[in-house]
Amino acid sequence: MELFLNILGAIATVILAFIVGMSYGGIVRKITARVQNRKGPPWYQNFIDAYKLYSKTTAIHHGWMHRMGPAFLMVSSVVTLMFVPVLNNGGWFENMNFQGDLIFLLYIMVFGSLGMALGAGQTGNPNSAIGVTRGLSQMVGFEIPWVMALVAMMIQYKTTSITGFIEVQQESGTWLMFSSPFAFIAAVLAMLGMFRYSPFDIVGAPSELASGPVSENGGKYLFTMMSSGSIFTFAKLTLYVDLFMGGANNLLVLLIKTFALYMVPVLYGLVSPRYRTEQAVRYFWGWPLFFGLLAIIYAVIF
Amino acid sequence: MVGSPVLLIAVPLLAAFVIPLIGMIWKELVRIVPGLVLAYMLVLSVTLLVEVNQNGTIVETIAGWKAPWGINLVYSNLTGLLATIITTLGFLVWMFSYRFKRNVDFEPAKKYFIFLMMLVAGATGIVITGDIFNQFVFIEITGISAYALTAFYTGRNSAEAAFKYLMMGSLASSFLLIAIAIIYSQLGTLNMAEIASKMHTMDPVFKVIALIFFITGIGIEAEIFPLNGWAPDAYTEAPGPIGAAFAGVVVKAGIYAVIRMVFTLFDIPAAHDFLITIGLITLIVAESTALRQEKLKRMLAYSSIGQMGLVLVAFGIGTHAGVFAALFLMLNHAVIKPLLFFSGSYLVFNSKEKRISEVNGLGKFMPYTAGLFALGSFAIVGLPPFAGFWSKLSVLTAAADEGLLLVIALVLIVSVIEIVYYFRVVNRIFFQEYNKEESVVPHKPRFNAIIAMTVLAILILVIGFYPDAVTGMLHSASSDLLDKSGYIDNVLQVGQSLIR
Amino acid sequence: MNTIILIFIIFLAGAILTFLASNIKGLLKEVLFLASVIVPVVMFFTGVKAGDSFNFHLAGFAFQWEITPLGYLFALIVTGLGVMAAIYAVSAMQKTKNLGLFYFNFILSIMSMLGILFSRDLVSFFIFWEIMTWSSYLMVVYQGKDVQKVGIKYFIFSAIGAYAMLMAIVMVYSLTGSMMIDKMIQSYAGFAFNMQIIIPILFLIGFGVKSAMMPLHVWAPGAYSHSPMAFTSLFSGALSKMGIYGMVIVMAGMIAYFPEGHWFRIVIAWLGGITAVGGTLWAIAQDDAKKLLAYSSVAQLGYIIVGVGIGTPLAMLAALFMAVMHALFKGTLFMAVGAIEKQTGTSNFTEVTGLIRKMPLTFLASLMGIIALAGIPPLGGFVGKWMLYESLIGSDHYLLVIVIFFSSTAAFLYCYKFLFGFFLGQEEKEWEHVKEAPVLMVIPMIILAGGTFLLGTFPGLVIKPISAGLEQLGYAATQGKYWEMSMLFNEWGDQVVLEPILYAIIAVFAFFLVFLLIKNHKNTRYVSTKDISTSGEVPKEHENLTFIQNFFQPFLRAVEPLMKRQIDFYYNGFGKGIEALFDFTRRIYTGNGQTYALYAIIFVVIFLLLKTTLFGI
Amino acid sequence: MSYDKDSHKIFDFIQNWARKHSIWVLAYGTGCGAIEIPPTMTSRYDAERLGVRGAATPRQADVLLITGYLTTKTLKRVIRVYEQMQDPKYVIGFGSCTINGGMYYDSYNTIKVLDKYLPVDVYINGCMPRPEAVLAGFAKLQQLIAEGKANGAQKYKENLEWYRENQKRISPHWVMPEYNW
Amino acid sequence: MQKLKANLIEHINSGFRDAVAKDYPNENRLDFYVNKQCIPSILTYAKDRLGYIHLSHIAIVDWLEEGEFELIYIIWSPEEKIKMFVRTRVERENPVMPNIDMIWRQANTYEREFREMYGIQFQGLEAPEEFILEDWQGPPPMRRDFDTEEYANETFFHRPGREDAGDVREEIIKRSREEIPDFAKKYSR
Repeated sequence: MELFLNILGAIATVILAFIVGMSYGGIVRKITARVQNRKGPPWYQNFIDAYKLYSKTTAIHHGWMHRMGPAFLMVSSVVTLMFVPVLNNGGWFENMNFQGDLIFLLYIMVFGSLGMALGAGQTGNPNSAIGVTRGLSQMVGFEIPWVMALVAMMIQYKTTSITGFIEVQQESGTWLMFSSPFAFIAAVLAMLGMFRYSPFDIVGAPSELASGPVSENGGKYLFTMMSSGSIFTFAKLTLYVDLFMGGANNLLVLLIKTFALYMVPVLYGLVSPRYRTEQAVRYFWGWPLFFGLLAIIYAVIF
Repeated sequence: MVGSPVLLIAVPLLAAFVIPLIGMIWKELVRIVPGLVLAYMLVLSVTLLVEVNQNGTIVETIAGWKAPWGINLVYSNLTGLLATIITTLGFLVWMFSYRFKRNVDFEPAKKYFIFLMMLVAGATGIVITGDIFNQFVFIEITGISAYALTAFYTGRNSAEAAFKYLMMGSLASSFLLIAIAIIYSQLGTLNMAEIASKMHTMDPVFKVIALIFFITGIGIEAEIFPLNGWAPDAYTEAPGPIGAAFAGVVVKAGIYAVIRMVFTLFDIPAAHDFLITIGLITLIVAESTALRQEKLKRMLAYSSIGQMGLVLVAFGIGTHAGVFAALFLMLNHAVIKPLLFFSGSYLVFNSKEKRISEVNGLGKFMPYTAGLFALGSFAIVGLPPFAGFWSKLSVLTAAADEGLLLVIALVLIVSVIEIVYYFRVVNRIFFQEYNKEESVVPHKPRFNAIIAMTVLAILILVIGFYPDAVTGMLHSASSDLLDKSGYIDNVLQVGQSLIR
Repeated sequence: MNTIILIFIIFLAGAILTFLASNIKGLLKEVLFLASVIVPVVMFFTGVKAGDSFNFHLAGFAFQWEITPLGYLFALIVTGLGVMAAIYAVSAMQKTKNLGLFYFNFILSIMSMLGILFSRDLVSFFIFWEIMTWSSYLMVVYQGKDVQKVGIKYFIFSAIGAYAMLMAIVMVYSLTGSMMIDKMIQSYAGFAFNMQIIIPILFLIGFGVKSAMMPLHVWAPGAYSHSPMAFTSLFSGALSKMGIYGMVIVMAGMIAYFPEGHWFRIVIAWLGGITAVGGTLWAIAQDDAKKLLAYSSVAQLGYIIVGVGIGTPLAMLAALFMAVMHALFKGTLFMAVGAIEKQTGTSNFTEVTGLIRKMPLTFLASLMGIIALAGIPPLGGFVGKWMLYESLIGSDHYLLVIVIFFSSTAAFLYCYKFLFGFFLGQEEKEWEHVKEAPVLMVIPMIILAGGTFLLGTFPGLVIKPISAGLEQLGYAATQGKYWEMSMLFNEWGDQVVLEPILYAIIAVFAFFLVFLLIKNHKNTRYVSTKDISTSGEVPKEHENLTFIQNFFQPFLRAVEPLMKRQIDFYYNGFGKGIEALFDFTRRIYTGNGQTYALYAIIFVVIFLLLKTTLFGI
Repeated sequence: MSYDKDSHKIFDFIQNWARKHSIWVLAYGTGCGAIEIPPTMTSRYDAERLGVRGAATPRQADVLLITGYLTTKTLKRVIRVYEQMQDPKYVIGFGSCTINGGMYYDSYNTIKVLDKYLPVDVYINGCMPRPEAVLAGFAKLQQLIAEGKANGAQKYKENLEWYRENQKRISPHWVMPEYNW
Repeated sequence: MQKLKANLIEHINSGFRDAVAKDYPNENRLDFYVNKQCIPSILTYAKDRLGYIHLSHIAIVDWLEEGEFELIYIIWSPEEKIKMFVRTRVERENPVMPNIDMIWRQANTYEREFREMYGIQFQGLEAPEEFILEDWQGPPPMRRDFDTEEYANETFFHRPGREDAGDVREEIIKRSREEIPDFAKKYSR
């Protein structure tokens, strides 16, 4: 019975993440349009797109790995979501919060990319392969400051689990973004790369690579990828909120916090042109790395 | 008792003179008789060694003259061991060189075996004699036969090499003679035991001068740097089996002479350090030179010199363990190096230049010989589980006991160099493409040669897998060497008893 | 008769018999070969347990062979991988020349590895070490193409390492008067300070060479890629672990004297870290699968060295677990490369592409191997990585953990390159005829890959013997503190529960796979890889659209400063310098008789002049 | 797919509504008309508010926008692209060149009537049509989709033989790849 | 410059007697009329000896009335700053020309285009068959006697209604009631 309830809770979490992620996507499109002095699509445009993609036929495939790619991606998103505490007190959304820690999370987040990359590889489209190489290279770039921030916090608070960090914040009463500011800066700078908005949208650059890894995927494949992306966005934002902004006690607070955080890469992206791959990689090894080092030094000293 | 040690010298010398005569009866006898003689010597030396092991040192006086005045032969654990090595090798060399190259013809074969007999006789004499002047005579006998054998191929190069050897040899003789004269003038005796017992009375200055002349003189035979200039040429130009004989017989005798001087005759402690130093220099120079050689036999020659350097180092350590290690090294070297020379001489059989680059890909055509060469290489660089490993290990442990870390380090570094040049050759033999234009025409070894090589290979494996087969012998030999007073007593007692 | 000695005798006799039987036609040699590998292994599993020993004397040294828990663990790697590789080899090496030599060396290397693990005295340790070295050397040069340099390089480095070790051994001997490892460890505290430093360093050089630690790794890429793949799986999987074993013995054995955070440990750990980064970066730059895997092995061994160097219980668990995992997945991958090379004739990414539909099983095995290599859950590589990170963070190695993380993230790049280069991408006409590898080659791969899968969820199966081995070395018991059958804990009690993770992953994966397939499974059909959006252009049959040249060029451009110089360059320069020096010494021997005579005279004169200084008289 | 079945009326309605409001355009910029696309998409005319959005590859696209004349050479590519698109898919002919050849009526290497080769759902007249006209065209297409009348793909599938014949007439040596829907 | 030109004419004429020079006194241009067989040798000579290392262009003129094509090779010397026009003629029926793409690699492109568009064969030109026109069935389209409209009518579909299409301006007049300006009338259809 308990297992059944857990599964139900997990499904609810996934649906919540899907809805929130999709809406955020739509709102971002709206905001982008407003920034560009356009009217823009309605906020629910992403749902329409998703439904349309779902209703399209997928008459072809390039082999089994191609078909499994989106499923891999979905595994990564959903499992990540399962391990991120959505609300502080757990409640319905306490999925597998206590069964894995940050390092596990770092690795399961890669799972999807790899599966996706394999799927993209089997299509045989050179653009996909180029996109994948860019994505992997960029990942090597932004993971470094991101891990540095995490390591700094781990050694500062002597825990590696996310719930542990939430407890730390609840006990001390301050958000970690104030008590370990450099780690927060490094993590946010890494986030720019993680969300792949401009200037780091080198993976799926539409006019350069014909949308890169997804170029051979339409219909249901693309639908799965899109929803997985939404879920993943939500999961990552929630993770950031849990780590740095004290988590959230109810859904409204969570939405406000995640949205505020989400605006950082979006707005930064709106005013930036695209980097080349090596520039993107080197960007992360510049200031973000410096802040990461500062964070570690800060953590060691205090 | 099968015979006396005298026979070890007398029989081959006699045979050397008889060979031309019996050649008139049946030409093949020229090749068979030396074999019989050597076989007899082998049996005799082994029997004597067994007996010595049981009953103690045999001291034989010649013509009934008492010890200090007459010539005597000492067949102890040490000398017996060396004599056995020498006779064994002599026998194997004979077996290998039966109808080898020029030996097919009667005339060359006659000369070849005469000088081989003399070489073995001389070397045995050096080892078992107890008289310093007698030793000088045997050194001369060995030398002369060696010059002749070097020039055996009658080419321009052989003649040149032989002449160099001759020149150095005569230099050695004169130095030796000077040393002997000094000692005789100071102590009035030529018997080694007598000299040893009286050495402390000698004027230190003369003592040192005599030692220096001795070491220089014998050092030329024992291939000490920088007196070994003749060696590479002689090894290269002499026939392959003779190279083996040089490495296994002549040099061993020379080394024996050196250590007998240092350990028994002279009581100069600094001489041990001197041996270590000179041995290390020899080792390093020879091995590093070997790395840059282009000819196979020359490389083997330098390697041989290097090994002798290592032997001197081990002797220089001076402890029981050191002497044991040195003797072990000598034994292994006497087993392995002939194998390398034997197989090597078949690898470059048809080549004029005998370059290393000419052996490319021969492993395909003569797998057995090449395999044995590889085995020899593995063994001599000291890879377990082959013979060379144990001796190298015992050298290192002996040095470590004395805390000679620098020596260990240098020896090991040099071992790396050794590996480099041996493995270059092995690689070429097995893993390089055979190139018709550059490589040698392969030549299958004769049956007798295969047997000779196989015997050596089996020895290597036996020592490698079960070193205890020889260590007992070596231990008793090394205690024999270190037992100076025992030596003096043994020899002089015989004299005393005769006086009575 | 003692089972231990019997195992060795069977190995030795089997090797010789197989060698002799190699020229006989028929399956005799294969049967003999398999028998002489499998029979002793079976005997090992049935007749031997930890604690058995065998003692004898030889050449004045006492020999002691004993099966310790740690040795038993490594012996599991060796025997398991050895049997798999042997089965694979029978099929893979068919129709090659000189098979006897291959089988001979194969058996000998397994034997010598077991010997190393059983030895409790330094002499037999060294003997087996050297046998292992030369038998693997013969394997490296076995294929005979362009091996001169590679083989010599391998052997020179091995010799340097071995002789460094030998020097340490004789130093230990001179200090303790005994060759026993236990004695050495016990009396280590009593050594003089300089000995305390020198001996471990010398040992470390010896073990570092075998485990391809920077800067002693330069032999590895060539040697791994030139030996037959059937052996390389063993070479990289098991043989290089001997270095790790040695390090564990020396480092962990002297645990009491090297406390955590001792500078010596830190140096080793950093060397491991540098090895990991360098190996990874160079692996990314390779175009040949064997070279790629070789550099990857270097990198992976770097992680293990880091773990051993840190030396906390969790780090040791991580290192040893990774050692097991590395044997499994690297064995799989090298076997896969061997299978591909056998089927297509090349192992170069730029030539072979699109094999996924031709060799699906090989792909499956490689996929699992790669996922394990990359350390992605739910496969076993993750467990090792997780423990390593946690131990590094828990023991305050902040920068090192960043370095390791960088290396293992960058590892995704070459992981993807491996899979993409061989299996994905365009399916070319040139490789249309390619078929799946023979059954005997596929089965070992699948079994090994399955091992990674099993251990990913139930790591306790392997951690249990590891833990036993560590307890023997003086560590406290770790079960319940750091691990359970399917759970892991770090220093602060945070946990990863592996079983539900696996189920969650499987459930989500299955759900979405079904979702993707169910609606119009029948309407969906396969189209070839020529049917892609290429701006409407239809690629011709012979046209190759695969993107594989300069695969990671932008990334390599970004890390260019790190890769400017290869260490090879310095070694080559050093070697050239040495040779020039030796050429100079060679000139001492002028070949001129007068010179030699002059030398003799000078020799005499010098000694006569210096006799007082030299002889003190 | 179920959009052409008579049952599921409400389902159809929702589906068509979604399709109508989410039009992903693959602009095949062959001719001069390509220059009219950027203003249509960007701030001035902002087609995205109607759900019209660019797609990068044929696999993702709903609408193939052919912006101008087609030479015999580009026609092949266009056909290929069209066949790679996934159902449901629509074609918009853009500019007079696609209708009757326009100013290239006598050119030896441009086709004159697009709908002989591909099933065109909507033509947008003009040389060039201004963005307003383009938007009107999209609006028309949306109307057709909502009514379920934009069934060019269906027509193409049913009359494949005829289309193939026409296509072969101008490029007889072209080995046409199989059409996989 | 005149001196240079004179020098050039002298050089060319010494090697190629039948080359007729034509000078344009105030321009940096010099024309030579030569036989088509001379083309490779004269170009090689100009390139190797005289420093005319740059092939600017190859032009072609279709002299339909005279039944000949005229090919003009324009080469340029960066040192002397003089353009040399080497002109030659070839008959329209079965035109065959010597190939010069071994002298200048870029000539290959011109020659392929001429082959496709004018039907001139170049001896020994190694290039794939198709250059610009894929699946071309008609005569070479750039020849002046090729009737493009007729070809288009034969090959392509035409939408009915084009034949009686009126002048669009009349429609404009009808709608906006404006007069057509005089200057525009002569462009009537």
